[in-house]
Amino acid sequence: MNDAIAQLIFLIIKAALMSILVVTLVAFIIYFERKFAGFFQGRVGPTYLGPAGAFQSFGDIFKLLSKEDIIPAEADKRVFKLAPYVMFIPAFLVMAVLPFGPVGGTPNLFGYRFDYVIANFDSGLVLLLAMGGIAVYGVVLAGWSSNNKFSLLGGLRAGAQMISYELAMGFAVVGVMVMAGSMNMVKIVEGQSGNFWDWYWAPQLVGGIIFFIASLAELNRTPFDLAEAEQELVAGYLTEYSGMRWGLFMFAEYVNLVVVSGIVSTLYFGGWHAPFTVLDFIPGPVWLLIKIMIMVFIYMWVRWTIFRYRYNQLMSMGWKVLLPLSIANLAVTAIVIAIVG
Amino acid sequence: MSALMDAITAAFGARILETGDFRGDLTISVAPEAWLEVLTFCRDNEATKFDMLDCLLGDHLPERAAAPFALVAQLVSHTYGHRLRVKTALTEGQAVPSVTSLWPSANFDEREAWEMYGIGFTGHPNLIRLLTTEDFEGFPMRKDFPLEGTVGGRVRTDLRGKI
Amino acid sequence: MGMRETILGDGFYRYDPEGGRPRGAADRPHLMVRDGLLQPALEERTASGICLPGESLDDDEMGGPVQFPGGIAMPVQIERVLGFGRSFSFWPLLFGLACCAIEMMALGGSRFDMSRFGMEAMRASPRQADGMIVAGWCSIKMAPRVVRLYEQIPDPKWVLAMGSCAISGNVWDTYNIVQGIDSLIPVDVYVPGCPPRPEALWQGLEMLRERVKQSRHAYDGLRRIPARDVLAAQTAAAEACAPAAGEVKA
Amino acid sequence: MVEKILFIIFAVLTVAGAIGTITRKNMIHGLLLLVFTFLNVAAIFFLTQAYFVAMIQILVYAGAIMVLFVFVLMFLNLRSFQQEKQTHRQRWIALVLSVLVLVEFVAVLYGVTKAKYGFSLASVQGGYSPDQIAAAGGNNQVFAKALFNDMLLPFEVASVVLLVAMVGAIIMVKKEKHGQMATRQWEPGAEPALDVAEEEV
Repeated sequence: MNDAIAQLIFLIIKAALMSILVVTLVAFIIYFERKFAGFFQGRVGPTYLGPAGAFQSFGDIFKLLSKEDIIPAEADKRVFKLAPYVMFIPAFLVMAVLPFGPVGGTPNLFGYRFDYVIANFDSGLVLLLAMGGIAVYGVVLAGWSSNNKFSLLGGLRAGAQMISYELAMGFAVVGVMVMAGSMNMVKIVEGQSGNFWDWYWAPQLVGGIIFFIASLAELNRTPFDLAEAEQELVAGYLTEYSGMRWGLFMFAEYVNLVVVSGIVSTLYFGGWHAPFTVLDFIPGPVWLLIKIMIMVFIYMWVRWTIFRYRYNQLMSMGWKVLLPLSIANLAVTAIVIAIVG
Repeated sequence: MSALMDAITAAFGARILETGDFRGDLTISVAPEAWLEVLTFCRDNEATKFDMLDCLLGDHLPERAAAPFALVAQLVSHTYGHRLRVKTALTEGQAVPSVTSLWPSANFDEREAWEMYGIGFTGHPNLIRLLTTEDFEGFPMRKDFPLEGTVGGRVRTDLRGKI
Repeated sequence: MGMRETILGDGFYRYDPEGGRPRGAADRPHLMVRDGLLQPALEERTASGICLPGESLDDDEMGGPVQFPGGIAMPVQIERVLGFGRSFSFWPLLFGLACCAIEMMALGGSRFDMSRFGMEAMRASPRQADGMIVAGWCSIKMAPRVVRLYEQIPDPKWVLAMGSCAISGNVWDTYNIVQGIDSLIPVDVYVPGCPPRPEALWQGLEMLRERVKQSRHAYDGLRRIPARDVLAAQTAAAEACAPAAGEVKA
Repeated sequence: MVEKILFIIFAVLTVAGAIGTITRKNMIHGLLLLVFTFLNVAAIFFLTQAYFVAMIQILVYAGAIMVLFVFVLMFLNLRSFQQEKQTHRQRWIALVLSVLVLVEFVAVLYGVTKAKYGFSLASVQGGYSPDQIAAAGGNNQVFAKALFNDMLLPFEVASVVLLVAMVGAIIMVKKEKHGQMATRQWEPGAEPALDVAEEEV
């Protein structure tokens, strides 16, 4: 068997494993979200379906699968059906560039080289931003095609919010690019080798915080979930979606949560590196998974702690605070790198 | 009496039919013809300066055969912090001028008074039913309205496209 | 009261949900939660001829097995699994009409916590809800909205009438209140009380979960909304005799 | 071999998407097909290992610009557009012009290829081989050097033109807004005319 065929087989295995892992993870993350919501509000959360309510998501999936599928008569049916998938697929695509272990080097598996990344190419980091740009379509088209005023307003809100915060997010990411000298995710992780104080969170603290806030807006999560503000917009762009189509949106939201947590861990928290070099005997994927779960927890913590912003506050924060701050962060980073080398 | 009452009685004299002071709650009664004039004075005069209409409500007193309906306006002044109740007595079918031009908040109050008691308001911009259905018949807060039974209106389920 | 009867005849009457069978909450004690008391033991109920929802009721009363579009019945095992899943994920519509809604909120809060059975996800959009808790009195002006919201919920759906007002209009037999929400939409479970305590609502939701598990609906064998039937009867009557009979005057 | 098959697939999809874009009566459908076309173009860039260009194609064209188009279209009444006649007298001029543009493309490509490689059209990609790119430090480095060293002047000119357009747009918006500055048309006590009230809302 030559190396090309072996790599192809590895690729298929990696892609399949990654998808299964993310889907399973998401099912439990939804359960965690409900459980954490309970804890933060002094309740207990789901307890009865499965041990400590752990299979709560599967009950929801059964229910959503058996619900009636309503497509409004006045809706644009094709676009209405397309929108959930437009939301769903980009979320998965970003997983392809996420390195979850060492890449390159000597053969390490059955005499072949097993890279712990699905697609290792330059400008992998731009893929994150590009897929964020595509995901806007899912939201905007869902809002438009429902032919409902609340949906339309919700879609517009979400779309405008995602586009605005993508700018700040992009500039924040460029700081990491400048530090690593590359847009390749693998090289970014390799640039952070060492103990946890060598990771990029320390030099890119401002950029990291901007990225975190912007990613909250990208994910349409509280405190930036104005798109589905129940008081004003019923359920925003999801108003007319029922059953599993709505479930797909929900699912895509949580896949995005996992992916963005993975990106934050990779860009600012050393990816698959252990916090101390002495702990390197524990494999990289374990560390990445731990970091992803910690980031997911922080996202949930923010969601159930901070209340919703008003729309003008959201926009002025994005354009007047985060964007100038991210540009300043980029300028300072570039100057320091140019001087220090 | 307070300076407030002095100012009003000085301006209107005998046209104030009755004044009352129950533990500091000042009340004046006027004729329906003087209704708009008195309220305009209350809003604009330097000594009264009632910049807010707290509420405006109707009442039905069937034992008062000559004028069974009453209209009551509660005024508040944010400048002086004082309050005043202005009353008028009306007969069946008698209309008074609307005070929406003085306080826009009177709009809903007058609609409700019309809907519940049948008190008319001339010059009201939008005198339609507020709380009951559009095709409701009768004035439900009148004392002769039946207490029991679904009378006056019915459930409309043929409102597809309207709600 | 003669007047009242004419009015009831004029399009606002109690509908007959099960074709001559017992109607209303009082005649369906097996669907009723006793306020603040525990339910009578199962033996008592079977002895008194009352059965649990889902137990030995006549087949013609219920809708029978769920059918696929081609007329093929869904295997009962699949239905069981689906029902089990559904019963742990009953999402009510975020919809309160009056003071009972406060008790409903208390049930969602930390003391009673309906999220233990996965019910905390109250959806604001009827498209994503599984049922309604009609919490409080429903005015005649609100009634069309309630019917519309009910219609917008995708099948399968369940309705719980909470509080005396939603069940019968309570003491307000007046010009403005719908005398029982079951004259508009089919109701699965009645929870009396003014307002019911959260425990009572909780027991009502437990009974509802039982019905969800067994895929029984109040609209089984009905499949049409009573309010719409009333409307159809009205239009038919109006067409039959052109001059409108019995105008209601106050 | 695989690359050629994939190229043919993506090229066919690109052309199909482009044809769909100009034939759809529903403008949102046309716009979505245009996005689809852009994604396929990005896929073709990907096949030629121009990863950065592919990403920028998605990010800028499919992501940013088209979303603005969708935003604008969502505010329009599409029904009235669908009833409009979609083709008119200019179509013949358009046809002639597109044939001319096609001829120009072919001529330029043919000239460039001929000047550089003789008559063989097969090696148009030219310039760098994958080995050379790897030696130069990767795709992005080569791209950045070309952009900021060899092509610096055109790049900066393009930036200035975009900046001018942006400033112009801002000035135009500001002027319009100044012209119709809303003034209060009724006194707080007075009853507002119905049209004024609606305007303020």
